[in-house]
Amino acid sequence: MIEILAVLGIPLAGSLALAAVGHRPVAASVNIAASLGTFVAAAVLTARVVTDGPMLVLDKLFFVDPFNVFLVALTAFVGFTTSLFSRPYMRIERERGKVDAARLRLYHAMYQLFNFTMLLALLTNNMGILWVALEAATLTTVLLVSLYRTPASLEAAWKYFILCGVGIAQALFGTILLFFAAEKLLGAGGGALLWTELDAVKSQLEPTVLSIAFVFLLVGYGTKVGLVPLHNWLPDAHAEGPTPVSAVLSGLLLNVALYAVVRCKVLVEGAIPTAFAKNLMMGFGLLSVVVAAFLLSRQKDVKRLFAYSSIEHMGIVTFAFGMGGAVANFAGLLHMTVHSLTKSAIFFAVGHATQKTGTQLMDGIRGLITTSPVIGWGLMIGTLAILGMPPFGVFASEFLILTTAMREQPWATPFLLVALGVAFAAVFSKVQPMAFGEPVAERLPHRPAMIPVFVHLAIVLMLGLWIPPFLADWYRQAAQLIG
Amino acid sequence: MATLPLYAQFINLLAALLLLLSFAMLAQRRVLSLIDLFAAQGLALAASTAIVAYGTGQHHLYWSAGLTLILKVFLLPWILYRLIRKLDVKWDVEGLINVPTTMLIGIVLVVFAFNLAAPISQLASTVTRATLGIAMACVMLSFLMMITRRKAIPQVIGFLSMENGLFFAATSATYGMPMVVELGIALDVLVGVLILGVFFFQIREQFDSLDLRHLEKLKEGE
Amino acid sequence: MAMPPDSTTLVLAAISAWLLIGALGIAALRKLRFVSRVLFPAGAAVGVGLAVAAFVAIGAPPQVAVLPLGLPDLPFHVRVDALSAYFLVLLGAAGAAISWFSAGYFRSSEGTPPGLICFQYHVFLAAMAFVLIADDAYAFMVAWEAMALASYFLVTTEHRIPEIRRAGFLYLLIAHVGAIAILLCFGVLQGGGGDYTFGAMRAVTLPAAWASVAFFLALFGFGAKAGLLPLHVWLPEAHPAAPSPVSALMSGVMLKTAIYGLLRVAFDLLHLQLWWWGAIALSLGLVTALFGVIFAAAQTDMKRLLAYSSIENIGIIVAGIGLAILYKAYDKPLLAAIALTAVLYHALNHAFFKSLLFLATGSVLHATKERSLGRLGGLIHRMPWVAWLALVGTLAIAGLPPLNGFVSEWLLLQAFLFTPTLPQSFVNMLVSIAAAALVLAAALAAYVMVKFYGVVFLGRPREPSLAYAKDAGKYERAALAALALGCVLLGVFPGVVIGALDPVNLLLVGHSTGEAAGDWLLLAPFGEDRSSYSAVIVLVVIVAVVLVTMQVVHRYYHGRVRHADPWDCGHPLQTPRMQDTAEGFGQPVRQVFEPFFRIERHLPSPFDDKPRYWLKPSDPWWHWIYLPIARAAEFAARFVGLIQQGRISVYLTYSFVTLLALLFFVR
Amino acid sequence: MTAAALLSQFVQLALALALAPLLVGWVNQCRAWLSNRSAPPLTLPYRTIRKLFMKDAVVASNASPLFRLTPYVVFGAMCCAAAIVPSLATDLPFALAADAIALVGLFALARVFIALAAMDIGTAFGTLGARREMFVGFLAEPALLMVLFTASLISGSTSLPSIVDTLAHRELAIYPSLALAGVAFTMVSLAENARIPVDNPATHLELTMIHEAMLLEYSARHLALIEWASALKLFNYSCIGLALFFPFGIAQGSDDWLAIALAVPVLVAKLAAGGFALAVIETASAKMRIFRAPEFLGTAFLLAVLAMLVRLLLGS
Repeated sequence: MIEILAVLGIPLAGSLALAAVGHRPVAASVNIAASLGTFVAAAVLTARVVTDGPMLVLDKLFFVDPFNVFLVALTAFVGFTTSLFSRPYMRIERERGKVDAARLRLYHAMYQLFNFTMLLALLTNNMGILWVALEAATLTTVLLVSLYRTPASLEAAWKYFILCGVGIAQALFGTILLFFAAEKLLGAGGGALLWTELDAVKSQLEPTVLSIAFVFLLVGYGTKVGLVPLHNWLPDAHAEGPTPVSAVLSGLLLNVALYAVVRCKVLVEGAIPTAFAKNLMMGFGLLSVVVAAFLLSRQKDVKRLFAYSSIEHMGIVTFAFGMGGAVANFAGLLHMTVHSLTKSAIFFAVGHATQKTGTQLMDGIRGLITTSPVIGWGLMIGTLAILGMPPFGVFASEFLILTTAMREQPWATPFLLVALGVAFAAVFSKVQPMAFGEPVAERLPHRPAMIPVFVHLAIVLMLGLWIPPFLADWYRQAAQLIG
Repeated sequence: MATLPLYAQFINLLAALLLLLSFAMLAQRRVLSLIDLFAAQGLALAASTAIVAYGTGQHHLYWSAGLTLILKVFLLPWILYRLIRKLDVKWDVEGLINVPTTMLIGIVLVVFAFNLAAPISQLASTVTRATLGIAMACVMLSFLMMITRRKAIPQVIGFLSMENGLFFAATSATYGMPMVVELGIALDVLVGVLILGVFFFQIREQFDSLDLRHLEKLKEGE
Repeated sequence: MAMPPDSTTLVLAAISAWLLIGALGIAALRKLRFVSRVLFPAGAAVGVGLAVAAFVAIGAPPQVAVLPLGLPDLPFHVRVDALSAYFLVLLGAAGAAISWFSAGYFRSSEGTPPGLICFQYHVFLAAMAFVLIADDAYAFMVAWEAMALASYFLVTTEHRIPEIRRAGFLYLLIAHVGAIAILLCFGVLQGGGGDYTFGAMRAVTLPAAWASVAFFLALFGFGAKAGLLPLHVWLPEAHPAAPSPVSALMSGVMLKTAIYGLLRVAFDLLHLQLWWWGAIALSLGLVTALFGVIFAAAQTDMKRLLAYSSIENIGIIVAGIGLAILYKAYDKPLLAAIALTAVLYHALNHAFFKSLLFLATGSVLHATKERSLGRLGGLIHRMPWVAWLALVGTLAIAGLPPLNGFVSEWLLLQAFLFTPTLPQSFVNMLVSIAAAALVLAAALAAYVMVKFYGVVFLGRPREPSLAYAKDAGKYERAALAALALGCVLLGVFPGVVIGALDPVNLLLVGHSTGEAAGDWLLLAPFGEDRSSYSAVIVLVVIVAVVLVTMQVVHRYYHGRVRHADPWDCGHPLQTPRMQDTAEGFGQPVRQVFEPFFRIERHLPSPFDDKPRYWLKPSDPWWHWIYLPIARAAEFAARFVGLIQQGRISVYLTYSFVTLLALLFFVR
Repeated sequence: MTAAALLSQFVQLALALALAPLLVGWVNQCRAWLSNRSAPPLTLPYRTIRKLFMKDAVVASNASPLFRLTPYVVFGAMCCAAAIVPSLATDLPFALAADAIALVGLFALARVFIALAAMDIGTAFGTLGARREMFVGFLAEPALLMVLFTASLISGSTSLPSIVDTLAHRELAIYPSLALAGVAFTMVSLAENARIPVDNPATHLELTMIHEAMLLEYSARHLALIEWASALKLFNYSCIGLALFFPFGIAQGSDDWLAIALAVPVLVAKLAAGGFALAVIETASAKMRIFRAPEFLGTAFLLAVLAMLVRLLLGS
């Protein structure tokens, strides 16, 4: 109870405070402090849930079960490490004149607010609030993406806003349909949008309505997840915003949107006896993986490259959740975790690399390992990890997903094989010369923040070799919940 | 149908009006008229919400109706008007597809939406269930409008009109969502429009125009 | 009396020791002396220990252990049985020699700091060892890919050179695609039980169709690592790019892990073998062998030549595996055991002589800074140690008695020949023709190795700078000598080796090669009256005749020698450039096998100021498979790229159409 | 392994060493007759060898020890082969050391050494010879093995004594496979022994020579050993051919002295006939261009494979 309030309150308060005081040198530290506070609160909340089991508080408004608490902890953690990274990064940006004090004020306030909306989306029990929070997350990130006010960033932000706005409007329609179906059973009072209540009666929900509702919800939230063909905003937004924002977009927002999809899927699965929802998710997931893999090979901008890689990985997770079952769900959850950690680590490294070379174009980035071994190795290892090279955790989840697919959905494996191969070729052929080769670089005015990169990668490495029992239990319970 | 209570008949009437307004917006070429139509749609929405509240005794819907009235009939159109005046936008709104074709596609969409909604409507407990199809049609028509418009402001109006359709679905088909959700949605819409307003200025500052053709630089195809 | 520690513990200890050495390397990143004089020799010692421990374990019953690592429901299972122990011996022995060589080889001028090389090198060793003992799919895959990664970084040591980066990329890409195939293979093998331990896979009875899928996925995946046609293209790129000890390790040992994997899947995890798998593997192996050796003949870079020769040897090994499968499927366990023995033996032999030759090229490379055969020559005078030790390797790889390469080829031919009429006449003929192809490959290998040795070490130096080449240092000499000794011993005492690896046959095909094979003097797997070979007698007779002749000649005639210029055939100008070049030496093979090559040729016209003839044979598989694939991928990417036109209306239309389509579908 | 067996082994080896130059002389003589020349004496090869042993060895100044070691190794390999090929008796102790396949390996060993030695001096002709020799080798070796395989299919053994035992004791039957294999074997032998039409042992014309090109730098005792080894090679090939296709008269067992004694004249007679046949072939055909050699040897290979398939199909 108090933990939930803390988890939500700290970022909200931080946001207001940062907005109120304006940009001071201390703002970045306040940002870090608020993120740290959130993380601590989330950790305490996690500990509480792990020991006491799920909780349902504040007039059933908030609900914490193993599924979302793990995402809360992850979100708070990556939010914290990103704030660590963003301090030197934004300082360098400011010194290079890309942002001014007013923008930094906006940046810090919105950063905290964005964290707040994501945590709210995760913690709420109300499908309506979930929608509201996701829409709010879109709004805050639109402002973050357009922070530089360059033509490209405006274009990206505009597309992001319109596409996600429209997309998420479909999700609202889906939510209304859900409400429409549930209201008959639960009454028009607040209960009909509460996930816990819906979950209890899901088998009695009207299948026709639910299947249509799921289409709207999937198209809606799927836009935010970045499922092909709804993904078009994603690379633009990732590439044009400040790198810390790209990191949280890729690492966190996509996860939260996928969380919403999965929550809906659980209800629909309960209501519809056929494999309708499964097939839909598998189809979208597979399409995303394949299309993203091919698009990867056409990239010239390093951040766009990794944005497409996020689409690919979200496709894999969606596919896994689509398959369902204990192993696939477990793998999907693991993949969400490791993808978010790895991808944000990559963006941290990429951020410093682009600052060091002054360009986001990959042709201009060369020989990082020679000029700046930490950044170069960070990028190299991160890339290998995200490409599913053992012993990193991404491989662990891909292992489970692929072997399960081979058993349950053998038709899908050729696509996965081709897509993973193409993606590997595309990404690695581009990252290799950036890390290796003849160096091109200038000095950075501040020391890069590489600790977050290596902390993330270390965790990912650990997850590939050894998943702590408590985490494993946690995944198992969550996988069970997803069904 | 004869047994339908009077208020329900009114609602159906307003629903038809909403649909008509959606078509009108789809066909409208001038920005200011578009805003007027949007305001009219808001008014119809507020009225229908109030009638539902009256007819079913769902008192929180009065709040919704009031909120709609303030937000969609006064506040948003006012903001848009101000924006247009400040931005000094040209009057005509070019579409990507010509109007008759758009209308034809619109009709097809309406048929599709009705067909889709028909089986669902049968299940509803509310008297105004038939309106679900209209709400869905409104959403789709707004979607179509967003697709066919080349300028930023009409696109945003399309977006808002879609919100109207959704809201109509929420009130008429289900007697309204819980209040806290509705407040949240309203807040989001408002903030969204404000942000978009800021955006218009920035876009115009950068591109000297609100034409979306300038926003086509980020792409993959050659 | 305390029980000796079981073999899993020992192997794990060796792996940990290697990892520890690697970690120390990171700690001493730029301390070259410490790394080369302490860490690499320590790694070699661990290798020796591993080989000894594993040798003991070959005959012992399987040992299993579970490590507290891995996935929650799938901790790392390890198991040392005869098969893994045999390959561990290979790894330990070859690895030890190569480590010892590395102690003298690595210098500060390499592109990567020595400590980092040490780290990558020992992780590579440890990963290979772990591949061999892994007993569940996850542990196997982790080790497998760690091996690929470590070797990738080793290959790209000189990463500033674009060709090396390209080679590294190609290598890792093919390895990764292969790994995915292996992964899917395991997915099939576990048969729906959801248990990924090899133990569970052994217990599963797959229907024939699924078993075939699993086998061919394994053949594809392991074939990609081994360099089976048409997945071999990375091999001639990556091996020359890597520092020589790494090439030796990759070619000598890493390729064998793929063979190990294929054996493990085909014989241990799959419970049935179908004859047509064997036929396909056999054909593929022989095509690979022929192709590899024909291309080796055309090479002008000494390491590329050796790389193609590795392809050839892998082809021979895979052909042997195919043969063993064929026999197993037709329920002829003795023949299967012989074929398998040949496979295992050849794997071991190849580890020795190919490591030896790669290391020798490393010494040559360090002494001359030259890899191109066209600029070498006459090194036997400057580098006698390397040259004479390399001669042993050359004769061994050329398959000449009484060295080791001959023994395994002999055994394989025996297995080919003693086909007591298999039930299908088609297979019968296939086997006969395969035998012919094998002989052709072996004969060509001799051709190639004469070219290699003759051009590098014999004749006159083709460049003046070669006169300053220095012989290898003492570490390098010792390592080369150890490997050469290995080649000789493996060649002279085949019976002992075959006796020692018999438990592997029992494990995989359930039949022993029998008593006759285990005699130290005589090798006669089917009995003396059918075929026999005794390297000892051959060696003794030849040596005796040589010694006696020398004695007689020198005693009864005079031993006077006069030195003079070579005979100039009446043409007074004789330059070293008039010797056959590598291109020239390969010319007959190119001519005979013209259709296999894609040749770019430049013939100078009579009016050229500086007439220069050159030709570039290129691998046709690039043009047949890889470039079309690359082009198709590019086309697909361009096509997919078209969907992203940057227009928001179009994007909205996608969303809208998706929505409508799905709604339509639902309805 | 009894002392008697060892003794008969040495008798066979000694006989081979002694008869080999004679065979060369005989062939040369037959060739001379057939081409209407006056024949050199039969003992010319012995005299040549003796003469060469007497001379001072001239070694190129940049020769490595490998160059000087090679004649001994080649000679040793050929002696080893001569000990193994059953020319007089079948059950010799050394015969076990190598079956047909290993025998081919021994020949290859000699070939590789001589090619390496030819490259050692670094003259254009040496490398040219080495290249051509290896070229002929890789074409001839598979064909030779195929021939041996065909024979081994009949007897179920690759061990030459067993093949001889089986073939010698069969009832008189027509083996079309053996006939084909015989033709192939003859072609291979011609190529392997540097005979017309592949090579010409009598020529030193630079553009066409193969075997002689490799020996240009050898002189005196080294050359003598190599010449002797070449003669032994011809002898060995002849004996293999005889063992495979005319196995009659070879003594069964190694301690039946009477049979061995009887085998000697039979062997000499058979060799004389074989040598004459060789001379006829050589006189009747013309030397081919070097790049016709693949066709020639390819034909041999094809015939050998055909022989094997015929054997598999017809069982005869």
